[in-house]
Amino acid sequence: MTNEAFETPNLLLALPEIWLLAMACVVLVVDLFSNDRDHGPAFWLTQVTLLGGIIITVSTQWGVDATTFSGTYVADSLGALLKIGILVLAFLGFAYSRDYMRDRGILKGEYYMLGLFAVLGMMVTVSAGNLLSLYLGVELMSLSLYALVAIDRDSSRASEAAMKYFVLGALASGMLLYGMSMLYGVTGTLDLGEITAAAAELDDRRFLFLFGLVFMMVGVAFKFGAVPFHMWVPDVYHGAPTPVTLMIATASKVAAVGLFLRLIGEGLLPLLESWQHMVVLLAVLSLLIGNTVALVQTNIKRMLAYSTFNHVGFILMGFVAGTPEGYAASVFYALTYAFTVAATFGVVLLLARKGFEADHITDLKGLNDRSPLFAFVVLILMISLTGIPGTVGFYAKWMVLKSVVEAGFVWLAVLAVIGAVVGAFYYLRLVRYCYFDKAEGEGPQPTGSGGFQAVLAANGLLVLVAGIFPGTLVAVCLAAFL
Amino acid sequence: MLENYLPILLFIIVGLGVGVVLLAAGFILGPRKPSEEKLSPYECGFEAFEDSRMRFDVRYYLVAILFIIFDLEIAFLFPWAIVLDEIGLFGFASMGVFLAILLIGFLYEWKKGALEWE
Amino acid sequence: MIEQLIFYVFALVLLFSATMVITVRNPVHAALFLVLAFFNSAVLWVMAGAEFLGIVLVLVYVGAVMVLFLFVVMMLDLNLSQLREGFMKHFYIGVPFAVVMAVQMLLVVGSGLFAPETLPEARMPIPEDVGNTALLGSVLYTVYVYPFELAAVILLVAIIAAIMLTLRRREGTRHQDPGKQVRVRKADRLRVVNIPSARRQSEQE
Amino acid sequence: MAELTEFIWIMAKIVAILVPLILAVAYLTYAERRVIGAIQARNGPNRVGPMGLFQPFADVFKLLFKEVVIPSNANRFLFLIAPMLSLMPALAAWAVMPFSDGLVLSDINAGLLYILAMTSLGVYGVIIAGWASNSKYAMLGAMRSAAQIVSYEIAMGFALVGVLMAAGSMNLSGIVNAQAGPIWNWFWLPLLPLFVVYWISGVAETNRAPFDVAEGESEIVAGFHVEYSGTAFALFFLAEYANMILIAALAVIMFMGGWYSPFHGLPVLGPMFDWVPGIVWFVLKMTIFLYLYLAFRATFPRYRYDQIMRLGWKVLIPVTVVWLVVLALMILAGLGPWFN
Repeated sequence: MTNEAFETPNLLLALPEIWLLAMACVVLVVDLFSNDRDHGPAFWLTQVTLLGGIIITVSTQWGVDATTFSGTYVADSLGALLKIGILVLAFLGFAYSRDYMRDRGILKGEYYMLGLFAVLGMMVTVSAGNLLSLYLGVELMSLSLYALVAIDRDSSRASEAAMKYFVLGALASGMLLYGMSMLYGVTGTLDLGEITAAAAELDDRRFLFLFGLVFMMVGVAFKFGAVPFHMWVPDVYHGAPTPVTLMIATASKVAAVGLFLRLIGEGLLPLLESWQHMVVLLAVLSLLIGNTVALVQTNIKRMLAYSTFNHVGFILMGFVAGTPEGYAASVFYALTYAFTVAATFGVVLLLARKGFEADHITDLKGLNDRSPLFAFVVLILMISLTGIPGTVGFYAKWMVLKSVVEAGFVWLAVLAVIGAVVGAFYYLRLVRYCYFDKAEGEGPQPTGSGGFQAVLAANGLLVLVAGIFPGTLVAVCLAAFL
Repeated sequence: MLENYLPILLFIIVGLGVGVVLLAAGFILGPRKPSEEKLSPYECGFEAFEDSRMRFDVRYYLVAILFIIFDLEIAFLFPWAIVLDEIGLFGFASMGVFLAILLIGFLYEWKKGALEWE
Repeated sequence: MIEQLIFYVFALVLLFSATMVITVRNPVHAALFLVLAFFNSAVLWVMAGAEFLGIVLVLVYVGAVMVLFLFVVMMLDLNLSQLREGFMKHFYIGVPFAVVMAVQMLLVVGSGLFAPETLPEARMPIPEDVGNTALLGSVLYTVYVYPFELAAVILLVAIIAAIMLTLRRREGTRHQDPGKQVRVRKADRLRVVNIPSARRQSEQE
Repeated sequence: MAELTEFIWIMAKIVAILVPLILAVAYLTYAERRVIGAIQARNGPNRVGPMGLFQPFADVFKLLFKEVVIPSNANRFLFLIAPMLSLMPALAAWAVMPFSDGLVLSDINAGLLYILAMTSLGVYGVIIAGWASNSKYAMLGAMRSAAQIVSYEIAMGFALVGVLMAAGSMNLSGIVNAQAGPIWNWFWLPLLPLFVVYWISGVAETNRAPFDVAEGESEIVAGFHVEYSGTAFALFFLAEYANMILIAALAVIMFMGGWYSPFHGLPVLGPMFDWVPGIVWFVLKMTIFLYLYLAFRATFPRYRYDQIMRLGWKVLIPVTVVWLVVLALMILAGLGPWFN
């Protein structure tokens, strides 16, 4: 009666996830038994875990194309690339957040444990080969993030944000699950590869397929924060502690890209013409709403939240073509965008101190006088987010636009370019504050340990370098799909 | 298989029926002489003050949440216990990992003092 | 025939109680209707042959999840009138959506695509002699071991999150530590002091 | 027509289970008072009928003719439904109980799971009764008792998993048959820690002494059913004792070889007792467990609430988990005479 098809899984193929899980448990236990008030052991172990994860992922999964755990796990270059992105972004997030969390009395061991579990969930999502593992990965990520948003439990704003995030997120998960159950009902399998094969030879069951597809698209759009499923984004970005916002704005976006690609981009590629229009609609709405509302924001976190829609619009545009080049453009865009935004949040965290958030845009006034280095970093970040030629943001936008035009959506490309021009206004406003305005009173000083400042500076400069030499990263992204 | 469940369904209905019958008998046979004193909630002879539906220690909720988690764990253990001799060492190891992960959770509860009542 | 009758009875009760969950005024009643709904769907699952899952639905949802629900709903003393106000406000927005969803459902279900003969064959027909608990077990811990372990991780995250968000240690509470009680030795508590007896002193004087 | 006869046949069987069960409840209350009386060197009820044997009936009639008081602020509907919800699972669980070889109403595969699900429903009666009464003592008692029941249910569930592992089946008859043989073949021996844990949590699940803080008449008068009177109270009473008998019966089935004689399969003694029907052994063993219930009540002081929770979470659960691992190793090693 034992299933004859079962082969003992090759655990080595899933080593990154196994490593992360094991180390997350180690962090948990170590933190439980350590008396360090700053949770130093947990912090260092976490960073070692993430760095180790990067090394393991590169060495065991890049260039591989295999499945294990009876097809529920896929080890391939795309997964490896996204995982590396997630791990790096999480590393940055933890590196920037220690002082901030300590000052607010929310530096708990749980921050590291839940953070690691969220990262694990993202990694599971991006290398899922089966609807079950895909869904569980998304849930693991979301659950950890809900709890992280509420980690400052004495703050009513954070609790409210967590509540909104949780309720809407649960709704989205329900949608996703409902759509998946449709697919399962039609095809009788949970394996994504088999679903793709079934989607290729549709007959009269097409109708049911589309029904499931709509629900899944809604669920994925929620996780992306694409308009019109974006209601949670501004409140969560604003209400959550900044380091958690960083995690949601960066790593979880990369994971959402993975979710889309595994489930729809690759899983339902034969249905391209059906979902293409949905994605176009999401992208257009995201571009419109993102740019117009971001213009009037005075809070940096809220501004970044609304401008996120703009970038989500670009990422979605890359999917529209349904070609490897388009997907590579999206992945490139998502990775570079997340990397840039991580540094932006890093600057906000750098300027924050006890009892002061530094998340108002006027807090940046006169930053050049106080710290030329970080004013320069802000300059790089903002022109890159704007997409001025010569920056990495420009290459990302260019790649996406190219794929959209090739797919025949010239009007969409034009709309996106207009959006980018509008975006220039609110991004470059920050640069103006840094360089040309005087601070009112003292103005917040950059505070933070040497390590923090060094990593942040490196992050900013790497954005610059990536803009000057984008070729390698572009090649890597393309290689992940070919 | 289904015909085995019919008696169960009937048994549940009969079980409810016994309750209804007894309760009805009590209403029919027993006297009904309500008075304000008799109907007021018991409070050691005091007049009732404040609503009895008070807020409880959050610990009760915590116990309920932890109960759900462990109940699920038991639900996962049931099929495993039945097929233990068929799934061999691999099945044994997979449950070992499952339990180990949750035991870490249990250790966490313990150390954090979630299991302590004062 | 009887089977169909039972199915329709329970399906109807299920629909009724599900409707009551969202329309009834008292949240405690709503929670109890939800219990009824779960119970009915458990019966339907068992009828569909999912014996193990049906009973686990009762065990986990009715026996555990809804207990927590009731705990919360009973103790929170929700203000009902406030809840009602919001309901009416969103009612008019909700209705069109509900209608659209219902039409969609009807289209899909009515298209005949869900007729049993058009759906794919079940991969594993359920043999009569072994229960489906055993069948589930034979794949859950081997073929689906990866999702299975992920489920454990999700439960672990739930434990951590629940404790982190709710547990507060109050100051000045007393705990009993039996380990400490057992470890106590006579020397820790009792000091034997030699006090010279008063009478002997007086005798000496 | 065939369906109708089958229906009547099933109903007859249900009555054949329920009537002895209710009688057993009646005489359990009588036995309780006599036994505790004897332990405390007094008589107990001895006036109604010979040796007071008709006392239970007198009690029933008294309760029948009492008024069912519904407190003024109570939620009438829930107040009345609570005792039924508490009685229903206590009775319905008996549907799968094998009294002797083949003597079972419904022989489902998932029998043990069904019983666990049914016992987990018992908590509803308690919570709803406590809340619907709108009385502080009832509420306090309900919260305490609910938290206690759910805590011990985990330990109990783990213990049941151990039995499953040993028997390799959830079918209750299958579990008994896996223990066929003399007394040392039964599962109490290899599963001794689980057996003890099961029994302790069984006592706690039924809110019996020494875990009766929920009722704790000297602290919160009677806990969740303080406001109940007449037959409504009788239903709670019935449910509590039916649950006690259920826990005892389960203990016999899972750990004490069910209907098998303790000498089954032995060369000389085995055939000597072959004429005794299985159900007699079953009831005999059950009586021993029921006596334990009564002896506990007469001899142990009541636990404090924090001690109860500590015992459930910090002692019983770790013990069961450790023993599950040991048990798995024993099974993999094929340790005889149980697992070869």
